[in-house]
Amino acid sequence: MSLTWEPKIVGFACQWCTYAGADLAGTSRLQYPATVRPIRVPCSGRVNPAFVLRAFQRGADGVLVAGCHPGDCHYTTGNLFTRRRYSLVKRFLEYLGMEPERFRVEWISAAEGKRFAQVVQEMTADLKQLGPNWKMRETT
Amino acid sequence: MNPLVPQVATIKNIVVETPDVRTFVVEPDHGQTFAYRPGQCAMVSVFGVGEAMLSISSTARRGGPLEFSVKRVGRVTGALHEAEPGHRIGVRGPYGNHFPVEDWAGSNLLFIGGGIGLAPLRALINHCLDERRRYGKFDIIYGARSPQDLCFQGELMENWPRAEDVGVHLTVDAADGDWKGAVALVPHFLEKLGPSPEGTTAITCGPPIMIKYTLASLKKLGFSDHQIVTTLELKMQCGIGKCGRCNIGSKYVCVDGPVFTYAQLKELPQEY
Amino acid sequence: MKFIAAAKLPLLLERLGRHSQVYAPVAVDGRVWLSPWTGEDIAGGYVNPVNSLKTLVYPQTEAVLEFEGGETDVTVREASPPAPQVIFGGRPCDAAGLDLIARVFMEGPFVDELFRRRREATTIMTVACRQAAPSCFCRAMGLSPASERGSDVLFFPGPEGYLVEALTEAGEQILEQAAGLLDDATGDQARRACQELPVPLAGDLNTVRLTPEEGFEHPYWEHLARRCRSCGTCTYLCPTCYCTALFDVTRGTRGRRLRGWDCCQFKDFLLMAGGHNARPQKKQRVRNRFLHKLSYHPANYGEQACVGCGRCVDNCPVCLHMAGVLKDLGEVERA
Amino acid sequence: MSERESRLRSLAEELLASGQVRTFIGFGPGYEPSRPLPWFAQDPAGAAQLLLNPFCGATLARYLLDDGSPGPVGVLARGCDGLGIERLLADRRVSRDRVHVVGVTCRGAVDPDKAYREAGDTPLSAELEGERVLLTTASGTREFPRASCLYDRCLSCADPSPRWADDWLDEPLPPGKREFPDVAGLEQQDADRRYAFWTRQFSRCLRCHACRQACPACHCVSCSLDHPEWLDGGISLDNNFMYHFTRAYHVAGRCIACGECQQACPAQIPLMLLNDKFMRDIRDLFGVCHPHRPQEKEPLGQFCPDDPEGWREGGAQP
Repeated sequence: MSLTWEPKIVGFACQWCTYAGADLAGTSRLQYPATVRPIRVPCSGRVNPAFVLRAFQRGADGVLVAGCHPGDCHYTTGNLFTRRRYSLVKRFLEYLGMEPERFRVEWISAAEGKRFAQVVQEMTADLKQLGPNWKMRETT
Repeated sequence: MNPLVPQVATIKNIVVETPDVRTFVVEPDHGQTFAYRPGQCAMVSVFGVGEAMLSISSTARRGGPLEFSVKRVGRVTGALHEAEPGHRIGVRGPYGNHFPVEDWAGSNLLFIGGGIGLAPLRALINHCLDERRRYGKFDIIYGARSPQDLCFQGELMENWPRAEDVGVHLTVDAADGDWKGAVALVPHFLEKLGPSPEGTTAITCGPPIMIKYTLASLKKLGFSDHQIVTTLELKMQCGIGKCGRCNIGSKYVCVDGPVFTYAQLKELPQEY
Repeated sequence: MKFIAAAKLPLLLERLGRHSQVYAPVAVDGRVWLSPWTGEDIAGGYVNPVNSLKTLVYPQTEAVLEFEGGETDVTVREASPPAPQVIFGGRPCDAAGLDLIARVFMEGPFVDELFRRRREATTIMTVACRQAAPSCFCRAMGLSPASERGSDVLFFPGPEGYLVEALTEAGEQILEQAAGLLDDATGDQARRACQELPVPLAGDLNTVRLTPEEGFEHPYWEHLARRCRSCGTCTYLCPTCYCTALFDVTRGTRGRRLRGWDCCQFKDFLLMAGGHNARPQKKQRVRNRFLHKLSYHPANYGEQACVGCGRCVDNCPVCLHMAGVLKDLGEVERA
Repeated sequence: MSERESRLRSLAEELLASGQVRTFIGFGPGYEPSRPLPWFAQDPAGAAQLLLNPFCGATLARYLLDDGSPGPVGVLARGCDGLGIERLLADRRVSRDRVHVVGVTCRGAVDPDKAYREAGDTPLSAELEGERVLLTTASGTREFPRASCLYDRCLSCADPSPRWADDWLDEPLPPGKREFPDVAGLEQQDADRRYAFWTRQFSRCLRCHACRQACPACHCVSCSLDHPEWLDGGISLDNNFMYHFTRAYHVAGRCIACGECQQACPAQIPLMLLNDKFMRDIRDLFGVCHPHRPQEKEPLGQFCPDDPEGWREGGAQP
């Protein structure tokens, strides 16, 4: 591992809440590491669990799925399905041997720029401790 | 040399034939275009998308670059249709047998094409026109879904009708306002024209369903199994008889075909 | 004829491992696989490894070429040549199977370079059989537990070690590397024991030639195919099945064209972009598999494409296998 | 011939003769007595060959998807077959009026490979008696423990009988409870060891689709695992992780725990350890008592307003 290694985080962000929250973090000039690659999705319910695995496969060191708080979904119930789904997926990934720190699910509203910055900071620190991810990652 | 590795080639020109058919004029970047005969095919790759077996629609003896006339149906053909002149693709071949033109000296030739099936026939027709004296009368029957789906309109409307003793008969499945020609499916149209089997070889190429009924119509008109030549198409991957895919019984379309006489077809299981 | 003591076998493999990748039979979770060998216990007492020799000489996926660049400036490179490898512990049926598909790749108007290169980089050290499973029918296919076809070196297991016989030049070269580990053989009981080992499913199936006229439309195929689940167990385990597909895998501006096993029992095997499928029905696909082995391949190569290894017999979840088909055809019975 | 077997034959004969069904799916004679084959009787003569004995192994529900069977179709159903049929009905792949279910209570099927290993010879017949299996070979009859002779999938079975049937061959037994001791065992290891375990399992995968093709819940007309956008054909550890993650997740909340996937796997990958993990977590997190029995609404097709956030509760540990 080189000294300049920085983790890569793929962050799936719901466009109504978390993506706006990330924007707010930026416009509020909050400092957080440039480790996250946000991918805007219409709803956290859009995030097929295969996307998470694909991210790890293609070299992500951590994956974040983030959306509106339960009850606040733009589509009323999308994130409630997300909650069920990722409750299982999170546990399943760990069951397959992935470290818990590498995958996080968070509710971050459009007003929570600070929360977004904090999650990225925490995750980055955790991943720096762990080092690069090689599990489930393609080799070529 | 690994036969599965294609030559890199450049698309020099693209001719829009119909709304979903384009002709790609292709030249290899290094070395020569391989020698080929009418009816043969080549594997064309779009790197990152994959390969497809395409029939060569140009005529080798005219000396020009390779031409592939391609209908947009799937991933590779879709990617080709997105391509522009200057793009690089892969080409390997030639594959398969060819039309047995040497057996046809003195014979009348009846070409029956449907849709994009005219692509290999175009290579053949131009090949035979260049040695016009060797054969008897030419008749070209060609059908498409609609008038705008007729491929190679320049040749169909201009070059071929003007050639010596060549009849061009066009039909469409569904006409539009300006169409003055026949409206019929190819097999029906063929039966209505009723060409005589006497001293004639019929060569047909088109979608599987058209071939099936055209073969029946030709039989009805009295053509013998040996007078009928057709081409088959099956899913192919390697083109060199190794991938075990395009078999019909013990024959592989990629090496033993794509050209079969009806007599040969009858020896094979009906599974194509 | 030479002899190697059982205790010296790891030394031999270690020595060969200096210049080649060595594969040997290793037990993984209770079943024996031909695996990359790094000093593990060499398994004995198995009838046949789960994976046949085919899997190592004709890998499930391999690169054909690499490409790089964009639409207008792509460059293409052939895949790099394979490293030398030595495979110890395959059985004579599998070695014969490998030779059988080698003819497909090496004969005809085109030579398959990928296969040729890897086969030439491979030395096959086969171990003859001292025991047979109920599913074995090599003798019925014209082979035996001591067949030489396809092997470079043949080992005959005995109580203290193996009789060793080089069958090809490559085999002799490899035994030269074994100097000091081999003794002169003092008898050939081990060889005779293998040669005389009875095999459960008998009959002379090697002469069965099904022609399409005989049975293409026979209701038997419908009857047989009903229970097929259209998975790839039989073809992927079979030492003589060789169907493949080519596909591109791209990352950014670089990519590889891979060749990977495919299976004629999958419903989309012959599906073309336009929607045409020459064998959409299960019956057609099952029939094609058996007729390919019993009729089409013999028409092209003069021999049946089956070596009687018994893997389909042991592994098909619904017992749709070659021994059964041959039995149905009245050509095989339990000895 | 057992009483149940003769009852099965006469019932199937009756159903076929009266035209109530046009095909009857059960088991029939195979190449050896210990391996009966899935059997498709279309006339009374076919029905007369039906078998019902402890060697009847493979599950049958998925054959209802074959359009080759002229319907309506009668089918022999043990507990696993019954849940499979329910699965297909719930997924609207089969319509109720096209199946006639003949229920039978099953106490486990004898694995002919295990029986061969135990008895040291080809088994000719088997009988289940409580915790023992009586195996008969050419050299006589001997007794073996149930656990060493039955298919793995039968040892953890909680559903000896289907939950309903149109006809019964015997008295149904009440369902039991499915427990997940192996899942808990694996969870106790650390992440790296769990990863090493699955790496060893998945690196054997041949991607032959035997698991998918055996599964009554895996019946999509077009499967994402066949589409290169989702999974290319390259056999690599990462792709195999993708394969098994996707397969298991797609049957999460829909798996009927028949274990046929694992039974069919030629590489002996313990697939039920994946399915069971989802089942156990669905039970623990969402309070679904028996996640493997098809219900009105699937666990992942619904939610409760007060569902827990499963990722906050200590990950892999229950």
